[in-house]
Amino acid sequence: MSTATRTAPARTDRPAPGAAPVAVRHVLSRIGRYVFLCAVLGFFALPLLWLATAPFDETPTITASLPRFTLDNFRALLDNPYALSSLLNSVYLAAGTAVLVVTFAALAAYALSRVRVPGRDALLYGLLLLSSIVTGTATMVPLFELAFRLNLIDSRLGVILILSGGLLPAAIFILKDFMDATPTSYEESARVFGASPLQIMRHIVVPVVRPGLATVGVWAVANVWGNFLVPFLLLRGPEKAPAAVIMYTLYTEGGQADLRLLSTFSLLYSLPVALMFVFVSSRYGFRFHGGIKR
Amino acid sequence: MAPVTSPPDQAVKGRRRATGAAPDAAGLGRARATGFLVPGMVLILLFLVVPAAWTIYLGVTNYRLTGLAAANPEVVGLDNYTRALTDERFRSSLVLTLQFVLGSAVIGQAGLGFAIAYALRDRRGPLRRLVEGFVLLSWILPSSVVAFLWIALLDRDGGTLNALLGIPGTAWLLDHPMLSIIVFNTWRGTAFSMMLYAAALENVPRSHLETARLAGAGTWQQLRDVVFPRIRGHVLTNLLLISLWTFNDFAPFLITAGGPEQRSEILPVYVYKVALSGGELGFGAAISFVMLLINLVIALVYLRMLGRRKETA
Amino acid sequence: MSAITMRELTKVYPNGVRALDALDLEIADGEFFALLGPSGCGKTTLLRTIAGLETASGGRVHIGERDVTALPPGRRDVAMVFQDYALFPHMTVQDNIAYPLRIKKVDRRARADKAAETADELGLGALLQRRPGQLSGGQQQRVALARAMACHPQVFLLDEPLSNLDARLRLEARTFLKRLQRELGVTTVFVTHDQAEALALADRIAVMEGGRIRQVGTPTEVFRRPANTFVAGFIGSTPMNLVDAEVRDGELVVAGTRLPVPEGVQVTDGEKLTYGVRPEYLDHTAEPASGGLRGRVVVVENLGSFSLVSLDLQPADAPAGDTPGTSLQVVVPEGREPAPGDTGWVVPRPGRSLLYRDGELVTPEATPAVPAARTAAGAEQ
Amino acid sequence: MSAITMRELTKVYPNGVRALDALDLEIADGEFFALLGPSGCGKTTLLRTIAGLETASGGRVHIGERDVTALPPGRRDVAMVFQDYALFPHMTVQDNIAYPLRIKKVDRRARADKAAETADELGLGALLQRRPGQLSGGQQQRVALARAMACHPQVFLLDEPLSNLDARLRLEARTFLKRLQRELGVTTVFVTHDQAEALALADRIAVMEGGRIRQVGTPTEVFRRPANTFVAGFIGSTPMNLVDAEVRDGELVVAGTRLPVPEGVQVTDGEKLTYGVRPEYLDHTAEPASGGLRGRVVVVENLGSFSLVSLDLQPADAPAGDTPGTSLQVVVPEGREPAPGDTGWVVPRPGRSLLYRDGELVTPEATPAVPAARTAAGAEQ
Amino acid sequence: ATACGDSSEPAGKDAKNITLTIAANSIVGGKNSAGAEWIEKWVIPRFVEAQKAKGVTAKVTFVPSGVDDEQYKTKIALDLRSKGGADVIALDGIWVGEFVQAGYLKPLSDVAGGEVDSWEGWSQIPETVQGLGSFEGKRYGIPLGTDGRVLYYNKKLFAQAGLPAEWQPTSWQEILDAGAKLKTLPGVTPIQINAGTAMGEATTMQGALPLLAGAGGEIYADGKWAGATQPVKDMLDFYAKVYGGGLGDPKLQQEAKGRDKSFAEFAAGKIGILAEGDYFWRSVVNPTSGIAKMADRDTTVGYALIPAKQPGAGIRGQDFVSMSGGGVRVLNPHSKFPSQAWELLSFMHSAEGVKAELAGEKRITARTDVNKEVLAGDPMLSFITEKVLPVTAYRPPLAVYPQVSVALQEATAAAASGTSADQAAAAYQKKVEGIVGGPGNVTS
Ligand SMILES: Nc1ncnc2c1ncn2[C@@H]1O[C@H](COP(=O)(O)OP(=O)(O)OP(=O)(O)O)[C@@H](O)[C@H]1O
Ligand SMILES: Nc1ncnc2c1ncn2[C@@H]1O[C@H](COP(=O)(O)OP(=O)(O)OP(=O)(O)O)[C@@H](O)[C@H]1O
Ligand SMILES: [Mg+2]
Ligand SMILES: [Mg+2]
Repeated sequence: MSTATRTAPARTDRPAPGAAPVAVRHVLSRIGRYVFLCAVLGFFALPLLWLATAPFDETPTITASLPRFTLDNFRALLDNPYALSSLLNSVYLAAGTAVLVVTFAALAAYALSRVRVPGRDALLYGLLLLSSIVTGTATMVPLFELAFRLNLIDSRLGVILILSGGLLPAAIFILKDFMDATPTSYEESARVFGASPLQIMRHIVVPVVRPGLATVGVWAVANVWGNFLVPFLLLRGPEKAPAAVIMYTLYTEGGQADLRLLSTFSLLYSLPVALMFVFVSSRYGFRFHGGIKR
Repeated sequence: MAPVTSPPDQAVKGRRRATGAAPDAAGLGRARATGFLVPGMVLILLFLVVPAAWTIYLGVTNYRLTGLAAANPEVVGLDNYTRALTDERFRSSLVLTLQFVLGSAVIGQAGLGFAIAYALRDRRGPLRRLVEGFVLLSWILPSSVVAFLWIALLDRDGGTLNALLGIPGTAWLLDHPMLSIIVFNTWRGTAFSMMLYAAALENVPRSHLETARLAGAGTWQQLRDVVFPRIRGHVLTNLLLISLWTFNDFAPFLITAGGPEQRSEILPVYVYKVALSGGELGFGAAISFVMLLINLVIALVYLRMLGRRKETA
Repeated sequence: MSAITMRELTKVYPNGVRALDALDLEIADGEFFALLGPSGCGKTTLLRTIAGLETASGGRVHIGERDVTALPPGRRDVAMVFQDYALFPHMTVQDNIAYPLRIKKVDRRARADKAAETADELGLGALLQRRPGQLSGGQQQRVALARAMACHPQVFLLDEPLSNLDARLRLEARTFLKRLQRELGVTTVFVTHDQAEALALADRIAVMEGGRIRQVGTPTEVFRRPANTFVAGFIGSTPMNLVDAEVRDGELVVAGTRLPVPEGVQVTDGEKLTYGVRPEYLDHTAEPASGGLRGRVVVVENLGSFSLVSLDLQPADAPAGDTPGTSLQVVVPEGREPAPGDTGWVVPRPGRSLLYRDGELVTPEATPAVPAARTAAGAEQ
Repeated sequence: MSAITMRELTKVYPNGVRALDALDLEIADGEFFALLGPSGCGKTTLLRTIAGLETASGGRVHIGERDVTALPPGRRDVAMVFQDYALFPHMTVQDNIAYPLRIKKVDRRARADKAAETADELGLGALLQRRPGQLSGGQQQRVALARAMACHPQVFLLDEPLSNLDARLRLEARTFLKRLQRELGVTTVFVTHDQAEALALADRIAVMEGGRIRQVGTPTEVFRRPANTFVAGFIGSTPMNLVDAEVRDGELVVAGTRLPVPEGVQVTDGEKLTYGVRPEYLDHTAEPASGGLRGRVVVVENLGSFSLVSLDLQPADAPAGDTPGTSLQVVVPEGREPAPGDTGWVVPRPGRSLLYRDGELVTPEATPAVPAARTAAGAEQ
Repeated sequence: ATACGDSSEPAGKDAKNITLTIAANSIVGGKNSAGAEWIEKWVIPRFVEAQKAKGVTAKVTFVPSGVDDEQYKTKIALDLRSKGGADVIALDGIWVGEFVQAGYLKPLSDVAGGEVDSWEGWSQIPETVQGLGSFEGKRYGIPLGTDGRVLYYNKKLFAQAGLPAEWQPTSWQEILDAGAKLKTLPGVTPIQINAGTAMGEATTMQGALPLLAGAGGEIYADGKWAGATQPVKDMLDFYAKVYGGGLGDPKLQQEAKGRDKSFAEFAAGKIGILAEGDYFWRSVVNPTSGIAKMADRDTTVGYALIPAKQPGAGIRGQDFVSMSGGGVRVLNPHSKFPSQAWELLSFMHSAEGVKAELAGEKRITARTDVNKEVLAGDPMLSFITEKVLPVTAYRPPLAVYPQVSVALQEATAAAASGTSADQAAAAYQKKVEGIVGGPGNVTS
């Protein structure tokens, strides 16, 4: 082995060559980062401004402005016989769907992650593609007829099942990444102690991937919460209608928005999901894994 | 314990047995695994595959919701498809949709999401929580509410944006309808990309970035040489999902209703108009199926570009 | 507590890797048994096959009287400590320790008591309510042990239990582990790729290579009489010097120097053998010594109270500079270290040299006891 | 190649951890310098501050003549090898090695040539087209070194470069590294928490604790005369025995036994000191010996050609069983090991005992050279 | 509902236990709240009571909705298609034809028997209005009421522009002339005539079709759809003149909420002339309950008939034209209790019922007797009934109409944004041919 001939880099003996500009650049990049983050904050907060002011304004207009403060709008909304109950209906549908989606997706994702199924990625992606058709308008007749044949018209269960079917592929897709990222030594360790697969699932896997379950749960809830078409087509009376459907009724005969009710209802309609998100993210963490492996 | 400069699976002497390597750690066995799969798959089969197949069938009929064709739908073969492909409106709608996907998903959501995740990568504390909170809020709020917020923001006369910028009368939704819904959808969906990339960036070992820095690499070079190759899989997942979702996103309808003059009529809106307003369910179903095929093509393009580069690591 | 017997044990992974190759091994009841070998030799696979985490492709495993080959891991009555400890991150130390009991449906109170008791034994009493993430590496290792102990298994299986600890902690944990196993007396199989760990801890050691066992024996046997050049190169904190030798006129010629053939070895003239001697059993002098090998000092590494000197051998009859590339390592006591570049002579201590024919040991065992008193490490010439 | 000088270097992390505490250190040009210390003592932080990956909270760093405190890492002309090697998995070995040159905008041909040349020097010539995932740990380490060498930095910084290798490879890599540094002569700072590594490799060692330097010296100095009990406990493959001692009638009383006070130490009667002696500098006999400490053998660990014996001391004048809990470790040559449970006597070798007052060494340096020839490890009584 | 009747009970005329369901796109607290209240608080209790008097236990439920018409239509269509849904269903009159074609509806007398034809109400409903619920000469439903379109104008602005306070243009040119004068006022949009697709059906009803009628054209006549006919070109030309000549605000036509905004602007005195239905008077600028209240509505807002292009150039040779629409209530052909459902339906449309439905509000109902009584004091609505309804026209109730309507809207959008009338008409013709199945079904 020989010592390589080496061209010694020109050595400068200035005390700190380029130190000042570098420091400046460093500061500039820091400032740049803050400016960027503030711009992002502004961009994401600005549209929400209206939601924060209009409900408290006596005469809400389309412009977000300092409100002439009043709570009358809330009182007016309370007079609407369906407003509050529709929120409860939404909770019912969202919770039902989320539980179903999270449970079934967790089981399926776990099985897919741990047992080699040939062509599972293709299968998952195929289902994902199909799920995108099913959320489209063109499927409403098949969905309706299906529900009719299964006697699921005017049944919340029907809505929950149909929504779950649509959400499951993506949920499995997301959860599988979480499962893949979980070290198997936890499970093996439990297995040596004699735990059955279901026990392992319950005691180890579920708690370990809880942030993933929480994420998928929130995602499912948000999806159901905003879904109009399926509950509208399948449910009959407004007693069962979720907030997404009732939101559409807050228009006048000619289709004009009643801004007072609409803004107030929008706020009430948004609050549960926002609160749920805050709760879930502080309690279970809210994050993603991901990346298609191999 | 020593602060790990790289995630465990990176270490040469693997500390954690990573994924997939040892399948079936819990001793599921095929039978039980099948049992785990069944409930989900039954639901999917019944409420996803069946209606989807049905829809595909409708695509070859002239079925309508009302009128004579509702009473006696006829199989018309590929007529709907030839009609769609020769339809000027379909084609322009397709072009708009591709613009929409490219602009709001690939550039907007993925780009902004990555930028936010990158800017927040080593930051903890209130600023991060605040930014993430707002970004996520835009993601989970119901679309009907969100649409309203954006109409309020962009309105020509009373819009908050014009009021802030001091340019009343700028008709964003009319003069720049595509831009508006692209920005809107970026706002709406960035959260997903941000979270995915935040997770991805945690997988980029600090030592790799620092090696590049020591070699004198700037931010851009670090991104190109270290970060991107490392998060390729995440980029793929992200692009696949958000492109698919954006391609099928109906929310812009609530803001521009496809207008003015169909200048923001992306395919889901087109399908809505064809199927619901026009009642032509057969034709609408055919377009839906064409959309699925286009999604498939997009997915394959992504997979080709980003996936399948094996690293025997 | 039980013996473990493996017969013709074979494991072929689905990708075709033959990780265990018709392996026979018996581990006695109560023994502290080490599996040693380079990375990828199948140590973990063997351990996992005993535990039942891998199903054997062939052969049988017995624990005590029971043939457990077909039993699932939960019913083999073994406990395993993983290299990463696999402590459940969402459970407290107490719940972690009590987990096996929970699976065995022991009621909550009894579980807590047992966990507290086990934790106390291992000095974890104060940590019961912490989570694994809040523990140091050494503490985590002890929790993993406590969890394994809690259900009184017949067999402990430890997969590199020390390798995640830093150098200093590892020494402490080693002593602790040895003490603990003494007290419990449970049959323990532990995997390591660190020969010093294996020597220090084990009652017996199996050295593996490529899915096969190359030698089984007590630490002393394995250290003093490695059965083949593979084991010879692997065991010892500095590996054994293994040098080509040729038999000429009934004497060994090693790097141009004539050495006597060890007692009891039958050699034929012209035969090529491998001559092995541990650096600890070589003495280094600065003056020419009879029966010594001449070399130039290349590297001197300080090992504390002595140094490891590497020499490139220069045959006495060859001109300097024409080194055929043979080098030797010698342990030199402190204060005696040569400087790099010096020339020195290396003299093997009598009765300590081993001869290998085709890689297998041919030197027969000498008189049972240690050859002579006062023949300690690198102290005498 | 340049010296590195640190003055009052302080690093406080945003979370308030003071990882470096007004640290002064000079590393000479061309020196192979080790930073040693327990986990969390600030070794990595110091290295990273030299590299510029962390900005100092106070103090200055000079490399050669240049004050680099405010320079970004890319302009300090240093190269760093990380513990995980940080090889880019998507690049071939060649591209990895050439990466710093690519950033420096060297053209493609020149880069390839340089990479091939460097790879050849490190024996990686055949691996140029492989990816890191297809290399063994040792090869990966060498690729990382090659990458660091490729752009001829003034300083090499190595953060635990060996700790990811398995025990056997580590030894080889150690020797390789030492040889390489000798040849290149580049100032090298390397971090380890393994004292054996530091002793074997370094020209000088700094032992750190809690962000401060506790001792700087050559391996021999640090090993033989640890400046304080912290270093004493840290250095040595078996840590030094540190026992409470009291001065009575001008003599030391250690666990009930009287020992002479080392030469040149001023003591006052009744004073409490710490008596330190390395296990290597103690001799063990089965028969009572004058000036010996009596104890019961608890654990015997095989260390290859000798064993480490731990004894619980039983003062001669105290009834057996009334052990105050003091224990000693002794290195015993092979063939002389006692069995656990035996009673034995431990005799310190003259001139090797150290006294610490309030944790600081008080024993003055003895006659410069080694006290006497033939005083090697645990061989004599 | 039909699907959930107690099957052990005898179905049919003599049933003692009946369940009936009413569906309408109205909901308490939301869309058309008053209508929903009427059904819940008036119709159902009274009907149940009346049945009780006859010894029948009736359970009547109301299934409200409050969504876009298209969504409501879809839902009802799906219900009827699966032979489910409510017994009495409110529909837009224009849907009747397509529902009949799809086999979702049957003539009332087929469903409920001979009693239908002998209902007293028919005599109170003018033939033209009955047409709303009829298809191919058969009665499928009872109309709820109707409306008419006029030109509203702001008298204050007219005064400022030097135009007469009582204004009745007799040709399109007069409208344009008035617009030209209004244009001199700063910040005032002279004319708002809905155009483009953003306003949807409002463009067709308030703009394209009245103008078409004024030019003497009908969108569907003798089994053929109007293509690029001269009247269509004239209509588009008028749009081009208004929006190309700076008399209208083309941007407003494109905004998703453009119609709401036009209301607000009119109420704020920023629009001179606005074509709208009577709904605008009743519900938009209503000083008490409107969504864009105008306290001085009665003095400031004037209304005039929509003139034909030139006097006598309108359809049927009229001088003035208008368009009308209106809702109907139909019977579900799969009702379990068809005759009771008819009883309920006719009860809802009795004079008493219709009056109760109005609940003090003034609106044009289908029944002449009620109109006479209610509208007596309202000059505007009387104007509609007396002057507008006689000259009005209705849209063709066919399944493809919505698509043709969209094509019309697109044509107006093109004309409003500068495409020449001929070009816009040609493009429209092509589209219509595609929609209705070839040139054979289109006149040009
Ligand atoms: N799940 C698996 N699938 C396929 N091959 C495997 C699997 N696990 C291990 N192997 C292969 O089997 C051989 C033995 O692996 P094993 O893990 O038992 O080695 P080891 O001795 O424990 O090594 P180390 O010291 O690196 O842990 C290796 O060649 C390895 O690549
Ligand atoms: N980025 C950081 N932010 C906050 N504290 C840190 C950070 N990095 C290190 N520390 C803290 O600074 C101290 C010194 O850490 P450092 O990594 O330098 O230790 P080390 O000697 O290298 O330890 P090890 O042997 O475990 O690598 C530790 O207490 C550590 O927790
Ligand atoms: Mg292993
Ligand atoms: Mg460190």
